[in-house]
Amino acid sequence: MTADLSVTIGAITLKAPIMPASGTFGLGYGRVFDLNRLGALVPKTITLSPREGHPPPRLTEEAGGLMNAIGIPSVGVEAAIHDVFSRYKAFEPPLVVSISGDTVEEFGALTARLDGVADALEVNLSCPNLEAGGQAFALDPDATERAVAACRRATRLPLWCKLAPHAGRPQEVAKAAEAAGGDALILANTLLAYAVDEAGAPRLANRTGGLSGRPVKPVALRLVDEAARAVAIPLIGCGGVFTLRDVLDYFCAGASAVAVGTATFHRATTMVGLIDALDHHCTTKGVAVADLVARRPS
Amino acid sequence: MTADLSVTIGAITLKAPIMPASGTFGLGYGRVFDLNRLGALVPKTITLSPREGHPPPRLTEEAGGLMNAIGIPSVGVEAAIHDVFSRYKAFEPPLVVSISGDTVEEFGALTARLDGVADALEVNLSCPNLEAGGQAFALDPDATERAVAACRRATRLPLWCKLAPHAGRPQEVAKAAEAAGGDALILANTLLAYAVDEAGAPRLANRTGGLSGRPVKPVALRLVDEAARAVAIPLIGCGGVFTLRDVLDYFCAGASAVAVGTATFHRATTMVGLIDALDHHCTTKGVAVADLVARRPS
Amino acid sequence: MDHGTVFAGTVSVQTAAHADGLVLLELEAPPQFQTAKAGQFVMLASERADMPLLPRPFSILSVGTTLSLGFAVVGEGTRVLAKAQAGDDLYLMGPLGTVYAPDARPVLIVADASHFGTPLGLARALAGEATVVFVTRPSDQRPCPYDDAVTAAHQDAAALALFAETGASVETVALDGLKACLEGQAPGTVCAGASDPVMAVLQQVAEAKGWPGEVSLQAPMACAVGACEVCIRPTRDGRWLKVCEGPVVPLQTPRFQP
Amino acid sequence: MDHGTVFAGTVSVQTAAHADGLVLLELEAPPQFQTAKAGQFVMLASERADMPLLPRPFSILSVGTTLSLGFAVVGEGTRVLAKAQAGDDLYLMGPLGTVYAPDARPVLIVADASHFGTPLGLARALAGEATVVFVTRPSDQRPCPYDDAVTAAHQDAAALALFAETGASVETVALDGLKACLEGQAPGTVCAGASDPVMAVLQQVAEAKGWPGEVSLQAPMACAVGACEVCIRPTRDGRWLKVCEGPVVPLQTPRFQP
Ligand SMILES: Cc1cc2nc3c(=O)[nH]c(=O)nc-3n(C[C@H](O)[C@H](O)[C@H](O)COP(=O)(O)OP(=O)(O)OC[C@H]3O[C@@H](n4cnc5c(N)ncnc54)[C@H](O)[C@@H]3O)c2cc1C
Ligand SMILES: Cc1cc2nc3c(=O)[nH]c(=O)nc-3n(C[C@H](O)[C@H](O)[C@H](O)COP(=O)(O)OP(=O)(O)OC[C@H]3O[C@@H](n4cnc5c(N)ncnc54)[C@H](O)[C@@H]3O)c2cc1C
Ligand SMILES: Cc1cc2nc3c(=O)[nH]c(=O)nc-3n(C[C@H](O)[C@H](O)[C@H](O)COP(=O)(O)O)c2cc1C
Ligand SMILES: Cc1cc2nc3c(=O)[nH]c(=O)nc-3n(C[C@H](O)[C@H](O)[C@H](O)COP(=O)(O)O)c2cc1C
Ligand code: FES
Ligand code: FES
Repeated sequence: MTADLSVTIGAITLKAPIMPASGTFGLGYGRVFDLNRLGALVPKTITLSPREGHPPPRLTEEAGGLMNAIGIPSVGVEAAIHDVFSRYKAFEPPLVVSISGDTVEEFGALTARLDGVADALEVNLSCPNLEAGGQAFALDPDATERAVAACRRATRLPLWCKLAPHAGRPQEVAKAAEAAGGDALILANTLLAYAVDEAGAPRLANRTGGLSGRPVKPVALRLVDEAARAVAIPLIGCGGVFTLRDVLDYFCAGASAVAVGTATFHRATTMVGLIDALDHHCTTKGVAVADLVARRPS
Repeated sequence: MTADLSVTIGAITLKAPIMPASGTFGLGYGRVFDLNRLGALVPKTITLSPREGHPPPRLTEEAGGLMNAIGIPSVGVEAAIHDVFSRYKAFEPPLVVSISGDTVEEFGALTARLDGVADALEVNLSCPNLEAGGQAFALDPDATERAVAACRRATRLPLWCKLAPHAGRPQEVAKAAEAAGGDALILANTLLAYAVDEAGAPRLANRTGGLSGRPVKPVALRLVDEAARAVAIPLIGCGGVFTLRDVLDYFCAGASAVAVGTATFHRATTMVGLIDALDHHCTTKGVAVADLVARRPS
Repeated sequence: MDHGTVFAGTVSVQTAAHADGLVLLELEAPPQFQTAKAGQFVMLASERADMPLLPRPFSILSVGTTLSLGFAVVGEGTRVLAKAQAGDDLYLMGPLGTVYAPDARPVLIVADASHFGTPLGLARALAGEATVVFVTRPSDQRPCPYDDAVTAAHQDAAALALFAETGASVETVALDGLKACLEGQAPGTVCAGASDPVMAVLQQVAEAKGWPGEVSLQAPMACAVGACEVCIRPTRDGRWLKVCEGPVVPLQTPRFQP
Repeated sequence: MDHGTVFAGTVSVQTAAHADGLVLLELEAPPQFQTAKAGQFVMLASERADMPLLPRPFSILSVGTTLSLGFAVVGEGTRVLAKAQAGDDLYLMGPLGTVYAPDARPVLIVADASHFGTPLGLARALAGEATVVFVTRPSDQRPCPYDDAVTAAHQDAAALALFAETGASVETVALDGLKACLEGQAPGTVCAGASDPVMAVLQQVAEAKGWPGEVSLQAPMACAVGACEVCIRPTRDGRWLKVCEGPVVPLQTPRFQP
C-alpha cells in the first residue's frame, strides 16, 4: 500500500473507504482475507430481543442480482454483545453495529445498551415500524426523525442512518435523519421486490424480499446524488458495488465511502480486491482517496 | 394461431395480452412485424401543448437495462390527433393513448380532447406535478386521486393508470387510482436512477433518468403482487418483460396482460415472438390465456 | 485470525470429463487444499458471462496433485459449469466446512446420485473399507432440466460406477426397499449424504438400532462462511442450523422431509 | 403496412476479417436486402452473453450474395461484435434509413475513419466514379479503448485501403489542411459522413461555394424506426432531427460542433 486511502466519516477515520454491507459479513471471512484491511467491520443487524427471522428459502437470484428475505434473525443484543461483538474487538477497523427496532422506543433502548460497545451505530431504518402499520421507518420523514432522535438521545456515538431506496421523498427522509442528529447516511438498503417460481409460487418463504446487487446500483447512486444536494453530512454508497468503476461512480455522486454486500458473495475477496485497485488507481494518478471524493461533507 | 389468447381489461378485449409500453413504440415497427397481432397500440405519451423534451444524451445502458431521460417531447394534442393518431386508425388493435400533464387541470383538458379519439387512455402519473413542487403524481395517493378524478369527469373512456415503482405506499396509490375511477393499473413506469461517466459527469443531459428492462422486473412484479391484493380492477404488468417466463410470472402475480418496452429495443420482434410462444404454450397445455391469469379482476 | 486458510481465486481446469449428466473435474489444487478432508466442500463458479451470480457448493471428492470435484447438471449454475474445458479458469473458494469423522468400523455409507459428492469423498478416503448402500431413483425420472436425454437411470449408473471404483462393496436398492436393506446391516458408524426421503428412512432405522452416525447436508448458499444465514435447515428440536457450518452434522440432528 | 420490408432475426456470419482495429463482416443476406442502397444501415448484435443490451447501428457497405459490413472497435458493443467468427449467428435488423442520392456529377466524398461506413458504401456503389477526400487523425491517437496497440494511423490506413479498393481517386488530408483541400475541388455534389469537426469545415466551404450535398449522421440508437426519440441531433434552425429517420440528410441541415 502506497497511497493514502483514508477517509473520514464524521468523527471516525476509516483506513480505506470500503466496508461490508450489514447482513453480508461475518468473521468467517477472516479465513479468506485479512479483515484488518477493511475500512470498518459491520456485523449483521441486531435487535433488542432474540428473533428467528424468516423460514427458508431466504434467497434467490433475480435479474442479475439477489433477492433476500432473511428477516433479521437475531440472538438479541445481550448475546450479541457477549458472544459476537467481543470477538470483533481483536480487529483494528472500527466496529459499526447495525441496529433495528420495531418501535422508536426499541431503537432508543438498543442504542443505550450499545453505547460503549460499538465505535458507531448503523441505524437500519428499512425495517417495519410496528407503530405505523408495518411501513418501514425510512419511507417516512417523520418516522425516520423520531427513530433517529431516540438513538441520538441515548448515545454520543456516531449514528449512520441507513435509508430505503423506495422512499417517495428521499431528500425529505435524508433531511429528517440529519435534523434528528444523524452523522452519516448509508444509501441504501435493498429494493422491495417479488419473484415467483415455475409453478407461480413465491420463490421466498416471506413472499417479497429485498433486491440487491447490480440492478440496484443506478437507484442507489441516484439517492446519493439527491442526498448530496439535500444534506451536509457524509454519505456512504451501498448497492451493486462490484468494480473500481462502481466505487469511483459513488465518489463522483457524492459518497465518501462504499459498502459492499452482494459482490462479496459473488467473489469472496471483492473488498480487498477493491482496496488494491483503489490503491493502484491513486498511486498511478498521484492522488489520495480523499481527492477522489467529489463532495466535502461538513 | 390456435389457442385463445384474448383477455379483457375492463370494457376492452385484447386479442393477445401483449402490448407495447408507451415511449418505446411507433408505427415504424410496422415495417418489421404485423402490428395487427398486438393486444393494443400505445403511442408515446403526449401532452396538451407542444414541448421539446430533454437534450441528448437521452439514453444509456446501465445494470443490464436502460436508463432514459427523453422528457416527453410532444407535438401537442392537436397535432398528435391529426398527424399521428389518425394513422393508427388503419390498424385493428385498440388505440391506447398515453397522456401526461403538469397539473390536474391539464389531465382533465387532455382527456376531454381525446374523448372519441382513443379507445382507452393511459394516464401517465409518473410525470412531475408542478402544483406539488415537481413530485410525481404517482408518488402520492392524493395527487393520484385528483389527477385520475379529473380525467374521469372528462370522459367515459377506460382509464388505465400508470404508476411509479418508487412510491413509498404503492397500495395506497393503487387504491386512490381505483377510487377515483381508474379502470386498470399499469405497473409500472421506470425507476428513478442516476449514472455517471468516466469523468464523473452525468451520463444523461437531464442528470437523472428512468431505469427500465431486466433490473426493474422484480420491483414491478412486487407492485403487481401488492396491487392484486389492494384493488379489484385489472392490472397490466410492465417492466423487464423479455421472455415467456416473464409473461407467465406477471400472470401469476396477478396481471391480466403485459406491456413490453426495453425488450423491443433489444430484439425488434420480441412482442410477436412472445405472442407465438404464448400460443404454443397454451396449445401444448390445452388452456386459454385467461386460464393462466391467476387473478379474476372484477 | 487464520486468514489465508481458505483459498479464493481462480484455478485452471486440468481435465473435464462428461458422462450421463455427471461432470468430473480435476482442478489445479492450491496449497490450502493439501490438508482438505472428505466432507469438506468448495464454492465454484465459471468466469463465463452466462454464469449465475453465486458460486455453487460442491464436495471435495479427493485431493492429490489435483483437486477432484464431481457434479450433476441440475440447473443453470451446473449447466454453465459443465461447459468448463481443460485450460479454462474457474473461480474456486475453499476448503470449507466440517469433515466426516467415523470413529467405529465398519463404516456404512448411504448415498444417492442427487447427493453423491460428500459420501463419494468419504468412500475414496476409506479406500474401499466401507459398504455403500446406494439408493436408486425411478429410472425414467429426468433429473436434468436442460437435457431430456439424461434419465435418472443414466445418472445413477454413472454415480454408482464412481463408488465401485473406490473398492467399496456397493449394494443398490430403491427407496421402497431401503428400510429392509438397512435393517440387514450392522455398521459401527453410518455416514450418509442423500436426499431427504432417503435420510428420513435412515434416520429412523439408525435411531431404532442405536447406530451412531453423521450426515452431510445441502442447501443453497451465498457466503459459505456462516455470515449470511441463507443456508439454514431445520433441526428436530425446532432450531435451525447453517449448512455451511456443517455440512457434516450428527445423523440425528436435522429434520428431514420424508 | 409494409411489414416484412425490414428483416429482424439471426443470420450467419460467412467471413470475418480483422485488421488494425477494423472488422469486416460478410453476412448471409436476407431477401429484404436485395434492394438496399448505400446510406442505409442495419442494427447488429451478438448473441453472446456479454453483448450489451442494444444492437448497434452499422452502414451497409454493399450487398451481393452477402451483406457487407465494417466497423471500428470503439466501445463495448463493437468489442463483443469483433469476436464474431464464420459460422456464428448474429442478430440483424434492416435495411433501415435513407439513401445517398447524388444527382450531379462529379461526386466528392468526404470521409474519415471514425465514420467510414456510409461514405464507403457510396464509394462502392459509384464503383470508382468519385473523388474521396479522407481526413486523417493525429497518428498517435488511440481510438480503441480495449486495445492500446491500435493507433489512429493504423485505423486510418485500413479505412483508406477500403476506399482505394473501390477505384475512387483518394486524397488524404489532416483536419487543419481540410479547408484548403476542399477549396481546390469542384464537385457537382458532395456526399459526406465524418466526425463533427470535419463536417463543420465542409459545411462552411460547401455553403460558401454553393455546392449541393448530403451528409450521413450518427447517434446512439435504440429503436432505429423513429419511435423512441433517442437518436436526436440538432439542426441549424434550432430543431432536432431523428438520425434513424435519416441517416442521410441535406448537408446544410444539421448543426455540427467544430
Ligand atoms: C456442501 C454441499 C456440497 C455439495 N456437493 C455436491 C457435489 O459434490 N456434487 C453435486 O452434484 N452437487 C453437490 N451439491 C449440490 C449442488 O450445490 C447443487 O446441485 C447446485 O448448487 C445446483 O446449482 P444449479 O445452479 O445447477 O441449480 P439451481 O438452478 O440453483 O437449482 C436447481 C435445483 O437444485 C436446488 N439447489 C440449488 N442449490 C442447492 C444446494 N446448494 N444444495 C441443494 N440443492 C440446491 C434448487 O432448489 C433446485 O431445485 C452440494 C451442495 C452442498 C451444500
Ligand atoms: C446510421 C449509422 C451508421 C453507422 N455506421 C457505422 C459503420 O459502418 N462502421 C462503424 O464502425 N461505425 C458505424 N456507426 C457508429 C457505430 O454505431 C458506433 O461506433 C457503435 O454503436 C459504438 O458501439 P460501442 O458499443 O462499441 O461503443 P459505445 O460504448 O456504445 O460507445 C463508444 C463511443 O461511441 C459513441 N457512440 C455510441 N453509439 C454511437 C452511435 N450510434 N453513433 C455514434 N457514436 C456512438 C459513444 O458516445 C462513445 O463515445 C454508425 C452509426 C450510425 C448511427
Ligand atoms: C443476504 C442479505 C442480507 C442482508 N441483511 C441486511 C441486514 O441485516 N441489515 C441491513 O441493513 N441490510 C441488510 N442487507 C442489505 C445490504 O446491507 C445492502 O444494503 C444491500 O444488499 C445493497 O448492497 P449490495 O448491492 O452491495 O448487496 C442484506 C443484504 C443481503 C443480500
Ligand atoms: C426510451 C423510453 C421512453 C419511455 N417513454 C415513456 C413515456 O413517454 N411514457 C410512459 O408512460 N412511459 C415511458 N417509458 C417507460 C416504459 O413505458 C415502461 O414503463 C418502462 O420502460 C418499463 O418497461 P420495460 O422494462 O419493458 O422497458 C419509456 C421507456 C423508455 C425505455
Ligand atoms: S451460506 Fe451464508 S451462512 Fe451459510
Ligand atoms: S433510434 Fe429510436 S427514434 Fe431513432
